[in-house]
Amino acid sequence: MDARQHRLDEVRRERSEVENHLIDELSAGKISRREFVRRGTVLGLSLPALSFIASACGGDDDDGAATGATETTGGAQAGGTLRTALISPAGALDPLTVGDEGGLATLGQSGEYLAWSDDELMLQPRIAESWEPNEDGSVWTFAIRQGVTFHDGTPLTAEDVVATMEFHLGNESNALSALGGVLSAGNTRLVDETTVEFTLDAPNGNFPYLVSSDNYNLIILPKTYRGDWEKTFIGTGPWKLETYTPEEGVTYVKNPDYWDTSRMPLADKNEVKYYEDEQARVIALQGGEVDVVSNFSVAGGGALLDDPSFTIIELRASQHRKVHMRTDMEPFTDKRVRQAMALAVDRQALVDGLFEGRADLGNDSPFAPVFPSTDPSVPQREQDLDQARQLLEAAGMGDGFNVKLESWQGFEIPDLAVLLQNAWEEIGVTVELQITDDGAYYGDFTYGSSRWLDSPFGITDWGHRGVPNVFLSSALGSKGPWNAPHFKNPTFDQLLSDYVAAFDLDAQRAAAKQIQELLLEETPAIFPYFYFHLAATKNVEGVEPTGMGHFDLSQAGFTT
Amino acid sequence: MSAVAASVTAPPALELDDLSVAFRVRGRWRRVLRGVSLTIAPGESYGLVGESGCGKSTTALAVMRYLPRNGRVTGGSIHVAGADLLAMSEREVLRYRSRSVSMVYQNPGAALNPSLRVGEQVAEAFEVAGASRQEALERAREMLARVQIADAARVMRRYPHQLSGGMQQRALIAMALASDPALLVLDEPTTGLDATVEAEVLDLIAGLRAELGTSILFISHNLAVVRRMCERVGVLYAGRLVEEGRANELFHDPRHPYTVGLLRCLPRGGVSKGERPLDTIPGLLPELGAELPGCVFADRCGLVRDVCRQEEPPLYPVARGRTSRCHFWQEAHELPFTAETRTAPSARTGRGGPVLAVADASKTFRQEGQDVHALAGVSLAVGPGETLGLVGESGSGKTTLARVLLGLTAPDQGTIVELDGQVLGGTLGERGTEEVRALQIVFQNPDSALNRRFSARRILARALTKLVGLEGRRRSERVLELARSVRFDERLLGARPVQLSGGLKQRVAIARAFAGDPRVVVCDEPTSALDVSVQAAILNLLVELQGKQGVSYLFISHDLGVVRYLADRIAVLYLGRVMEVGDAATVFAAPHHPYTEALVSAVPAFEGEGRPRIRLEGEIPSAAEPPSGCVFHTRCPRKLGEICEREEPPLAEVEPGHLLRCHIPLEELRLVQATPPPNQPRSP
Amino acid sequence: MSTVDEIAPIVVHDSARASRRERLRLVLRSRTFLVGAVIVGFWVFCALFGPAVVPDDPYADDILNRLQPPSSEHWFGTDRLGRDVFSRVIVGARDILIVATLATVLGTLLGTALGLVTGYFRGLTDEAIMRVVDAFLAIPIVVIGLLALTALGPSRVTVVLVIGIVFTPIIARTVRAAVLSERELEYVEAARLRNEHAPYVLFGEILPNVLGPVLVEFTVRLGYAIFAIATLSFLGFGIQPPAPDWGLQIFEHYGLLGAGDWWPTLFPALAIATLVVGVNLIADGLTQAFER
Amino acid sequence: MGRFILRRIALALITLWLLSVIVFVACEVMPGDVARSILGPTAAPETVEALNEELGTDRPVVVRYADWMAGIFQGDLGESHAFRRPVDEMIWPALWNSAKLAFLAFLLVVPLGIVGGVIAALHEGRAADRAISVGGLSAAAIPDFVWAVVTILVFGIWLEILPVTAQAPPGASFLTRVEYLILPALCLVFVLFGYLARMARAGTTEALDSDYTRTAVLKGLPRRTVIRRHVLRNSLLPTIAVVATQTGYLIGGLVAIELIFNYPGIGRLIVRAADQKDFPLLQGTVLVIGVVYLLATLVADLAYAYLNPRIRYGAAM
Repeated sequence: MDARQHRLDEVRRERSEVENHLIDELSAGKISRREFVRRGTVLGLSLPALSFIASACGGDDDDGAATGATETTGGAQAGGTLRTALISPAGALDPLTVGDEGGLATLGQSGEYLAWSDDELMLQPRIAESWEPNEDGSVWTFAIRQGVTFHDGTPLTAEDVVATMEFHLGNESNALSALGGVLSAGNTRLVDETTVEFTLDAPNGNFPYLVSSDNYNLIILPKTYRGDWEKTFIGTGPWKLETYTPEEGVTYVKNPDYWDTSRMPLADKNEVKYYEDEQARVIALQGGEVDVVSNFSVAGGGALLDDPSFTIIELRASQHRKVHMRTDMEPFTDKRVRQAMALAVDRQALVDGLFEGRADLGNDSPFAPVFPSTDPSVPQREQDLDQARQLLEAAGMGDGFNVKLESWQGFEIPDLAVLLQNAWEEIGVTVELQITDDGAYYGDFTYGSSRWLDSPFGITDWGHRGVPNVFLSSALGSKGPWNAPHFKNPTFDQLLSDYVAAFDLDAQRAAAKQIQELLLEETPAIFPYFYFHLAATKNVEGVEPTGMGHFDLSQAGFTT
Repeated sequence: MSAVAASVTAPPALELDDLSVAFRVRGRWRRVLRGVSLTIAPGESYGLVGESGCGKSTTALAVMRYLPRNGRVTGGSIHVAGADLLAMSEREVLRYRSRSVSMVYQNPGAALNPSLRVGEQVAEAFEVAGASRQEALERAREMLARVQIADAARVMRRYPHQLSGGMQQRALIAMALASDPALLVLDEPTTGLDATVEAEVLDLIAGLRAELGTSILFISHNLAVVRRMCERVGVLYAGRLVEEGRANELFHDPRHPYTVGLLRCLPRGGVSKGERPLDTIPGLLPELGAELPGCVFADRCGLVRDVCRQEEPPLYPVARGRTSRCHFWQEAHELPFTAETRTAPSARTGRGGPVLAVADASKTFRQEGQDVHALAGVSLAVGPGETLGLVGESGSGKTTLARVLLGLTAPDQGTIVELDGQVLGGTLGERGTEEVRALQIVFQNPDSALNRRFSARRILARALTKLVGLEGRRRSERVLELARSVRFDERLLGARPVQLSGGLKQRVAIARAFAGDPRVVVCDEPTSALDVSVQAAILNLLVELQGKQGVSYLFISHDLGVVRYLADRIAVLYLGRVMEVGDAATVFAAPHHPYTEALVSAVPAFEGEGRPRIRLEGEIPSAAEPPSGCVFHTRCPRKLGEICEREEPPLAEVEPGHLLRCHIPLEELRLVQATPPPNQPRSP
Repeated sequence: MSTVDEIAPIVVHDSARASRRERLRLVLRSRTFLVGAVIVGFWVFCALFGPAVVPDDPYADDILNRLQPPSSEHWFGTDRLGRDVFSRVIVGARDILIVATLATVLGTLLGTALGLVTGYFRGLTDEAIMRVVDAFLAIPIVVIGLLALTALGPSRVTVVLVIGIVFTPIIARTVRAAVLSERELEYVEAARLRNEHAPYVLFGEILPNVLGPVLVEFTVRLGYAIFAIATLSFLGFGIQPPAPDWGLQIFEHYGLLGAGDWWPTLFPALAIATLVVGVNLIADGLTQAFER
Repeated sequence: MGRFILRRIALALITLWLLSVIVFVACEVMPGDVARSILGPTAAPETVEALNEELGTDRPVVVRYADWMAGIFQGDLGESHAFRRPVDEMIWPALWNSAKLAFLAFLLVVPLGIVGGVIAALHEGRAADRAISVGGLSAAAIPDFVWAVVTILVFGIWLEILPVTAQAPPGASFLTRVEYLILPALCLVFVLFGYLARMARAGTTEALDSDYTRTAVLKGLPRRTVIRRHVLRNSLLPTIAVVATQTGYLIGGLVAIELIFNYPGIGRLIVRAADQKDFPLLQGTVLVIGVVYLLATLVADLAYAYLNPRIRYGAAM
């Protein structure tokens, strides 16, 4: 123990203030070993170091090695062709514009990010070997890995990283949905051959997530890249393009020159098949057309869940539905009405009914239980019809009212809408549903030309994020571009910037608690649940999906 | 091969014994043939006559053992050349059809397979009879030549639609003769063909029969045709054979009231409307399968007595080889006339200017990129109260002329139609109500001429509203008057056309035409869809109406007997041109145009067996490419020579009121037409 | 002439009702028609009285008792939100019958008018309109429906309009063919010969005579309309949840077939199938009656 | 005959032109901002405007139509907005796929339907007729997507004897490819069988009742010969035209089937184009579907004319 303590001290000596604070939290038992590792990766501590510290500190091991069902690759054998059913990309495969699961999962096969946000929301270094913030987290320095080559044989350098970032920042990339207000064009600096420095617009404690696979557009491209990604699928990843047939699928072969020999693909080939429809993907796995189905829903994949011959990979995630109520429009200007609406919802029934329990309860804020910064001590909102009716009474709406709920035909949204409709009927609120297609609902994604952002009452699907920043700033901040509830609350904005700037988990949690409580009180939106990410395989092990929708097949192989 | 010699030993070609056939209609079996017995000797030609619905075709189909699915023989037997047809197995029936019996039908166009070449179809008949393919083709060609198809080899390569109706019927006859049948059944073989073509087909059949000695069962509604073609005749009424005998005797001295009535209905022997009205047979054929305890004809018989309604008359032997199924066959010829002698007019009321005149009427249709000259410079006039008959083969332009006059078809530039001297617009849209109501028409087919959705009352009322502007009570009264004037029972005014018989329908159509007090009524074959007894009644009605109202008729008919009866003057059309105009008697009697001569001679007649037949070569030429010179020269049996090909003769007034379009002078025509034409024919 | 000749001894049934009765008798004697009428009659009954007679509220969810197989309590089982499938299927008849009927009526009215005009006038108008009709026919109905619903947004009115308009040229063709043969009949010329205006000739004279084909075409199209509406709602266009629409129910549940939950898919599918078969049997019966 | 062909082709061209106008106008009605849908939600309004200008979506309709047509004549259908690839490059493979499926379906259903219809006609009113007519009618009444679901369930999942998608793995042998297409083709057989059988039955019944069949029977020909030479020859001709009208449904109308079987045919492509508001792709696809339909009916008409002597050899001599 002494020797350990000694070595721990040595480690501490080399660490920054921030990092040492994290080590203190761990040793004090304030955070779990898992949370420690997770935070540590953000701050750039290497995994060996982290595991050493963790064992040295003897942090509690409650959910210790619970690194998911996919970790062991013992049964997986080398060779063969893996076939994966993936939802068809919504448009051209272009790192700039991809914004859907089919597209991003395809990007992630041949492309690589600075870091990989894994199934535990931990960052694994990839193109970046390590990273480090300055004191206040306003400048981050990334060390770029050497010895990585692109599929065409060109070696990757720090210049490629800078070029990639500037390419996105200068070209209205979809990546800006996360980087907007965080990193501006021209602020990515080449320090030397192996070092890149990012100077942020404001301090940000979670910046590495924003340039990791969570920001799925940011696969590192050669500096010579000028477009036409579809022709080459250029990248540095473990899989190289063999053939691509638009609308049908992609065939990859293993990249023999892959830099990470420990992650050298097991299978020889990797076939991705595109399916328009979830049912088609599920049926494809049932019928033996494919071996892996990425991201499916409980509602659509019942057949897989109930059949023991399929292996289900279940990831807790932050993906959720948000039922927004426009705080600036009748009938929802009165927060008591909004609270009443939220109180009418039986969340446990939704989780059990819609997800067969494969979801976390939502507590009307974007702080999903999966985020370490979420404060679990904030009391869960439960269904309370009496209180809901009283609140309506108090708000002068005792006789109920009529309102139209808008959304689109996707996932379990129509089901949710129907269940909510029936629930609100209980408190006298008559809801008419208008379920359109996604194009009609999202419109132009801008205020004034999008039902999503303009309707008084709507359900929106939110995908997984490694950190809740976007859920908070873009979607609830008073200047946010996607603030569907039109929620304008100065206190919230202040708490939000506190939260974003906070480095240490304590501070983040403190801010989170306040935000959670504020949102419960104001209820600009109902967050009924955060549902798990599901994938299924048959006779295949070692598939590693992420909540974002990526799936890493490098260590996947057939079991028989 | 002598038919007479064969008959001594051979069994009859056909022997029907007490044959009864019933059809299942709406769930009930209804008797169609009621114990028909008849015998056709080998080589004999036997005619079966009667109005539509009396069971003629059913007899033919029973003989072919080809009753429709809902029909069956309920009693009696059929023997063909001694073989019991009803006892045959399916296999034997095939052999029977291919070897012993053949049939030729009405409507040859439909009876040929449209997608097989004619030669193959004819050859097939030889093949079934046992010839090899090659042999069959060869014999088919021979047979086609035998039915007087000039270029048999070429015709064999043709498809049916490329042949004219006459050629199609010849091909079918060739096919029927392939098996050298013991019995040839001919079911209305010439109905629907032009008179000239009909005459040729009949000639052909007669010739072949003489040559081959085939026995024939000849079925026709046309008494004159049967008279001409058959040795013996049976008269069928309501599924009963009511009279039978040798043709000339039976037609000369009928011994059944029905036969008597039928013969009296026919306008014949050059009789015209001025002399006497035609006789008719009142009433209608009994409903299909009706229970008839007594005489089947009792309900319509002028001689009916109580016994007729109670007791079915047996076949009384009238004379040697003659029978009649009438209790009072001795009195048959005393059947009272239904029509009284006409007191009335017929004489043309007043001379004066023509009511309707047309000058230089032309009509060109555009068809498949070709100009078809349906009418070429026709000038005619109809006087007040006059009937102008319009005759000519199909394709001669009769109907087009009528439509141009009525304004239904817009004529070419230069055509002038005048009503009472006033020039009329070319189309209906350019004519005033007065002018429209002055010219009306009675169509050939009352089924399609009356809107089947409307009651007779509504049809007449609408005409009165639109043409006369009548409404309400006055209109109702006028409807009743109209109905009475056409002898249409007013109790039937509520009925729709489908509930009325053909004659009644035509009465409604006539009443409609007269609703607006027209000056001229076009009658376009108004009786050709009707049975003879009904035809007579309608013709009588037309005459009566004309007498009362002084209306003029433009009467179109292919039946020269009818035209002769009704028309005061006659115009003969050929290829859209008037060939001859004159008083009816003048036109019908020589000297006349060679074309008229041919038409007149083509009509089978009851009397005067000896009249020579004038044959016309080929078919009427296409109006798209009319022959040069006189358009008739290609078929003219009296063609002069080169001048006929070069120069179109004018329509010249050769004697007062008689116009002819021919290079041959009248006197010469008078001379030659007293003798048979020179180029006459390959004798069959 | 003393005798009123050839007055029918047959009792000329003294009114026009007789022929109608005759046709009706023919139709009713057709077993095809009767079976079809019973099936369609059943669904019409459901459409009219369904909400009053069903055992459960077709909208009430019971999420914790979802996907119960058929039992005495839920004859057709429950769907994925725990709703009673039997009640939903019964009540679902109303929407599809109303929408399909309205769409077909619209198409029939427009198509008949168009067919009458084109068939009667022939010539350039006819040629031009028939070319447009041809062009429309070149695009499958589902594709047109899909385009229109994407463009105009899903609503029942849109569905009625789209299907009605797509049917218009098809029905126009049939009517036109009937009119083409009808206008050759002389009663049309008889009408012209009393100075009737074209509209009267078309609608007063010809229309009553083509009503038979129109009626047959209407029934046939009704079958197709049901088919098309079900397809569109299956594709997620046209009808809003929680409507108990049959196509929507199939869409919502067919993915569960693999898990053995067949009842929420099978029963609406059977409902569609029986209704369309029923309508087609009626059409067959009518065709036979009118062709006779 | 020559005139007939010329006239028929001229009519088809006019129809085609009208089709292009309809398609173009229909797509113009679709809402949505082209550039916005390409650039995504975060693009600045100026950028969107600039792209609209670049794409020419802000020009007058007539000008754009003329441009589009000019392009088509040069074989250029434009570029897909969503996929940023030439539209024709996307359409041809999809069309080829659809054609394969349609061909297989035809191969199965045409003989079956005709044989079924003829058998029904020969046994008119009897059990075989009832079974074929009512069975075919019922099968056709069940929407194709229901058939898809049922066949997948039965053959793909319960019996596990046929693949459940229609898309064979790359490099699969011909037989394997066919195997993959069997289930969707089977669905089409169910849907089309009744229709074809009905047509064949009607044609055969009519031919059986015709005068020329009576002529043939009364010639003494055996029933088999009568049917083969006289009945079928005439009854099956109209069925050709009927078959052609179904190509429209098979090429482009199989939206639901192609989705369920995940088959990259033209029906699926059209849904994608509509979803993405991809005008050039949408216009191109619909136009191509229309052209295919018109071509099919044209070919059928010409074949019909060729096989029908009435048209092949003009009018009577």
